Amino acid sequence: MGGSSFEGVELAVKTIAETAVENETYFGELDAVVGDGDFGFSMARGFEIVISDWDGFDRADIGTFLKKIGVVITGRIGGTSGPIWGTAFLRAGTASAGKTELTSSEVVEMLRAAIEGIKTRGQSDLGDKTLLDALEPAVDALEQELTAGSSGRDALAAAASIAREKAEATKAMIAKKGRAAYTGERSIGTLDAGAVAVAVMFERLAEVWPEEGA
Amino acid sequence: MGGSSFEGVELAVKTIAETAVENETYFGELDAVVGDGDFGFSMARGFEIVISDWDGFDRADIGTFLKKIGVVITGRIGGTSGPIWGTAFLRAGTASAGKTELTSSEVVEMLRAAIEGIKTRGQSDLGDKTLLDALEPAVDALEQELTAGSSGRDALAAAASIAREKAEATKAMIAKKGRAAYTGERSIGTLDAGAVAVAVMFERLAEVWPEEGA
Amino acid sequence: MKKFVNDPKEFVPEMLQGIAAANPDTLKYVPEYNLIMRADAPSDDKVSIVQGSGSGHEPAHVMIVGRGMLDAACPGDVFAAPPMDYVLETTKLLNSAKGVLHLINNYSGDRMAFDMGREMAEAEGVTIGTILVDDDVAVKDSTYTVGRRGVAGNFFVIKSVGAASEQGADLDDLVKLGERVNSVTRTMGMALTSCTPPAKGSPLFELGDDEMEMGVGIHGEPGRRREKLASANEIVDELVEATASDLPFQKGDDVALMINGLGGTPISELYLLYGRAYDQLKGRGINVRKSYVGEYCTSLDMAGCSVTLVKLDDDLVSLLDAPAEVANRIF
Amino acid sequence: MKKFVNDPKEFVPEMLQGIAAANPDTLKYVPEYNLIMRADAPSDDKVSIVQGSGSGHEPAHVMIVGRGMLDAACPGDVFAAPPMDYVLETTKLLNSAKGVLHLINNYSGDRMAFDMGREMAEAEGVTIGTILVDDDVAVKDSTYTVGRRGVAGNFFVIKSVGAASEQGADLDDLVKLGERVNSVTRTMGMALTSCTPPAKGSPLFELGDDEMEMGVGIHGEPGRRREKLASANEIVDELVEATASDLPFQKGDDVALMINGLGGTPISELYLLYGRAYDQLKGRGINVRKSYVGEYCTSLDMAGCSVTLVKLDDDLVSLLDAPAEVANRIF
Ligand SMILES: Nc1ncnc2c1ncn2[C@@H]1O[C@H](COP(=O)(O)OP(=O)(O)O)[C@@H](O)[C@H]1O
Ligand SMILES: Nc1ncnc2c1ncn2[C@@H]1O[C@H](COP(=O)(O)OP(=O)(O)O)[C@@H](O)[C@H]1O
Ligand SMILES: [Mg+2]
Ligand SMILES: [Mg+2]
Ligand SMILES: [Mg+2]
Ligand SMILES: [Mg+2]
Repeated sequence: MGGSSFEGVELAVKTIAETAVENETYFGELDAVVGDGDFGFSMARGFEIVISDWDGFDRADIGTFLKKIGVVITGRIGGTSGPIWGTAFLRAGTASAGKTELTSSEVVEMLRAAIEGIKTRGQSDLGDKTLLDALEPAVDALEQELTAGSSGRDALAAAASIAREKAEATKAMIAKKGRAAYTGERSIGTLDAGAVAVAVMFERLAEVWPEEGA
Repeated sequence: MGGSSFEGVELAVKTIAETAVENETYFGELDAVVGDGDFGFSMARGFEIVISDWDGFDRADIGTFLKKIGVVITGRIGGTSGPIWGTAFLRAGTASAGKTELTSSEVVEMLRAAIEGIKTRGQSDLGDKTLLDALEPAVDALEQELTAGSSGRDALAAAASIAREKAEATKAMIAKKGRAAYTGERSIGTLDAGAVAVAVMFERLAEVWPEEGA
Repeated sequence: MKKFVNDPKEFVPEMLQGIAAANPDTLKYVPEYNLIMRADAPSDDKVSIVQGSGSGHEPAHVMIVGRGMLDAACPGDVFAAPPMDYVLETTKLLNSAKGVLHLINNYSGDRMAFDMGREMAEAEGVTIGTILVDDDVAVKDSTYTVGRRGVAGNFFVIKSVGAASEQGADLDDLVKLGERVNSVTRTMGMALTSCTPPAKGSPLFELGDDEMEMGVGIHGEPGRRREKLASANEIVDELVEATASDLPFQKGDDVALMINGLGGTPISELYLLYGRAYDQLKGRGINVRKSYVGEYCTSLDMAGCSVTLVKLDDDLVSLLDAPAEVANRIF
Repeated sequence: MKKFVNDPKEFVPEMLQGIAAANPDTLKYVPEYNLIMRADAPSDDKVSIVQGSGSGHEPAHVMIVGRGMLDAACPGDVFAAPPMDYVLETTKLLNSAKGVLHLINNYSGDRMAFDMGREMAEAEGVTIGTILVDDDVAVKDSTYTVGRRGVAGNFFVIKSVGAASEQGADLDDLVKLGERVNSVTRTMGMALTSCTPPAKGSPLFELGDDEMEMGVGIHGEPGRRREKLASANEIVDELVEATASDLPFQKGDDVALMINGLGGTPISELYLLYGRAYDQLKGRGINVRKSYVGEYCTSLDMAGCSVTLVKLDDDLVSLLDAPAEVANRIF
């Protein structure tokens, strides 16, 4: 079954953080094409704190833990990414308040809450050429797999390949949100940095997720 | 005999002016290596006026004519070249005051006066890596040839080859005057722009000077 | 990278330390929030005016904190709006009985950070007013829901509300004033070169020797379109046409004309551009009453410029003429 | 060439037209002599202060003409001292019963033009005083008979004699004052890039991506030596050491510290440099009493900086604090 223990949540967060830090330059280059190049730098500055302060976060329950992560992000990450990713973690924390482990449907609910948070904060939706265009389809895939009874690892693998596919698909889109939107038609032909970041993170998660679930 | 009629003086001035204008870029490049690159621009801006106002200059006598040229130069050419070349023409004008043609010895006296003017104005002398290092040897050669009875054309040819040789020799010198002096040892290995200009001018004069004298 | 940098991560803090060191009597630096604030702020007799924005636009905004201008600026990293916490903590630190005014250049990141910061500060009892600056005509408003960008024109909003706040104006009046000034301000910019963020170490985009980018913003993002490099006059004429025809500015209007340098263009060239812009406006019967030539809102080391026009009335002129004192100074 | 230019021959005149257009009430432009002068000059109650120099150093000197600074500036073409006639005619136009003060940066061309101009103006009955500025420590005085160059430090000479002349000081006193200020002023500059004169259209010298030029002047001429590109701190430390050890400046001295940009370096980087220079001086027990950060004397679009130190006393501080009004302004 594809639920998640507290360790599983920690593994997910740590993996996201490490991916952000290790890909600072790559994510920055992606944002530079039609954006302003700060995406990688912003994410790395915030998530490197998540890693350095790792042991100190209050782990009373999953919700508290995720909110603490959200606070670090809104405390250090600027640009659009701070509010976007910060809100995502805060909403996920609210959705998982009081819990010390999550069923597979609770995992999905939590991710849906994060997505809703991003949409409200960003006044954005599918089709705007943002990370949402990779994140939401990936979560849809995750849900399908989990309800079909796949293991967490298999579900993540499926989500990852969808995320990658959709991230690639942002190439054909015209940006309607974010810095890239200013270039209008000229944004066509370039990948959305946030969407690619989401894909890379899901791929890393699928790799590190233990066979026997976490 | 290698004296000079008024026409000869006019030919000489016109040739100098045309050379300055036609070599604006080249002279500028030479000055750019260890200087500030304005030599060509400065000379061209002044001598193009000499050409455009050509017919209007007072030709009461050679001295008056040369002083008028000097006034145009000090009126428009800046940098070091304005005072240097302006003084040269003014002193040459004083030396030829009242004359309507010049004997070969008067030609040499006039040129010596110009050289003295440059040295006083520039507080400079042979060996400072300036136009003097080409000009004075060239005038020495001119004098020798003329006293030996050579034609003006032959004398100019001799002066031109010496000027060229000495201009090339400035490469080995260290600049003690002018902008180039600030680079000290680093000025070694580069031609002095003013010296090269003098060489080019003598070469042009030797070409245009009529066989039968002018 | 031909820049003066140590560790790129320290670029912004080291710059802020320099500003503080150069203005010990008038400014205070709070490292935790990239915060440069007036040493004498907040005062309960005066609305506190706060600006965020990313770094890389200097002198905007950290070098225009001072009497008659901003009370505080809490920039984010280079080209990144400040984290929400910076906005929240700055707002709380600057809290005044007359309230706090948030000046926001219209970008998603800035708006989100200030929205979140405002919500939380208000929850803690701070009264907050907000002005959005969006003077950039290069962005076709209709097409993109993010709306127009706030660029060099923000100077005029800051200067006017800064002066009015010194005269004791209330928060609501300042918001109205700022919105009014923003509504009569138009800017269009262009780039001769890209710019190099310290952390990236290479230009954000490539521009050929014979190319220029028209309609750029102030974050090194590409502009409206790329064109063949043109003469100074051709460039000015296009920028003046774009700004003047947008409001539109009309025959007989009094205006402020700003030629803003984007960071790498020397002031000699900016004055050359000013001369042409002035003639063009004169030709249209538009009367330049106040002039601003120099760097006001830059994009790091980008060579380029922007033209800003502001429709003036006597009230606005007196606010622009009012005394002000900032780190960005000659003497 | 990534510059705003029309016909390169018109670069200087078009810039001067822009300055005049932006300051119609305070400045007058006389095209024949590239002359920018105070609209209210000359006055028989005040010594007229005149500066020449080449163009390409803006805001020096055409943009610092005004009350409390220069009465007139008659620059030559880019990097070329003015023709003698400009000096002569400007001096005659500015003639005052109290005399005319010539401020000359120490270069052969400038000295010759002013020598000739002075001779002829004096012959026409003008009383003239002369101050030579030579603050550049990069030039080893002994080795080269041309002596040290006048660079960014000239700002302090201009500001102090400008203020004193407004207070009615006589020509002789101004000459003494200017010489005194020059004698306690030291500058050293360096370049990260070359610069491009409009008429040349390409850089004056080539500098590799990993190279820098230490000890440059302000005319794009190469400097003392070429080095591997270093960190901002290493660069500042060398410039501070070179200037501080030259006078020398000692523990307990009060100084003015100027970080001058050479044209292509954004002010964000200049403040970063300031912070380091301030710390270095503090470490030496030298007390920075006044700060100047920005572009004061540039070399076209060169990326680079210079550090200037001035030993202060109370008299000098009050002259530096005195009001002044020039085209180079923020508001
Ligand atoms: N309004 C929005 N809603 C959701 N995601 C957004 C929005 N705007 C931008 N993004 C995402 O953020 C990424 C850029 O982040 P960042 O570089 O921090 O923003 P910026 O520099 O434009 O402020 C984009 O690639 C996109 O995926
Ligand atoms: N003191 C001097 N006396 C004579 N000639 C000089 C002197 N200084 C420079 N020159 C000549 O002038 C040339 C440079 O002229 P120019 O570029 O106008 O001077 P700058 O730009 O240094 O003011 C040099 O190549 C040299 O031949
Ligand atoms: Mg970005
Ligand atoms: Mg030269
Ligand atoms: Mg950004
Ligand atoms: Mg010169």
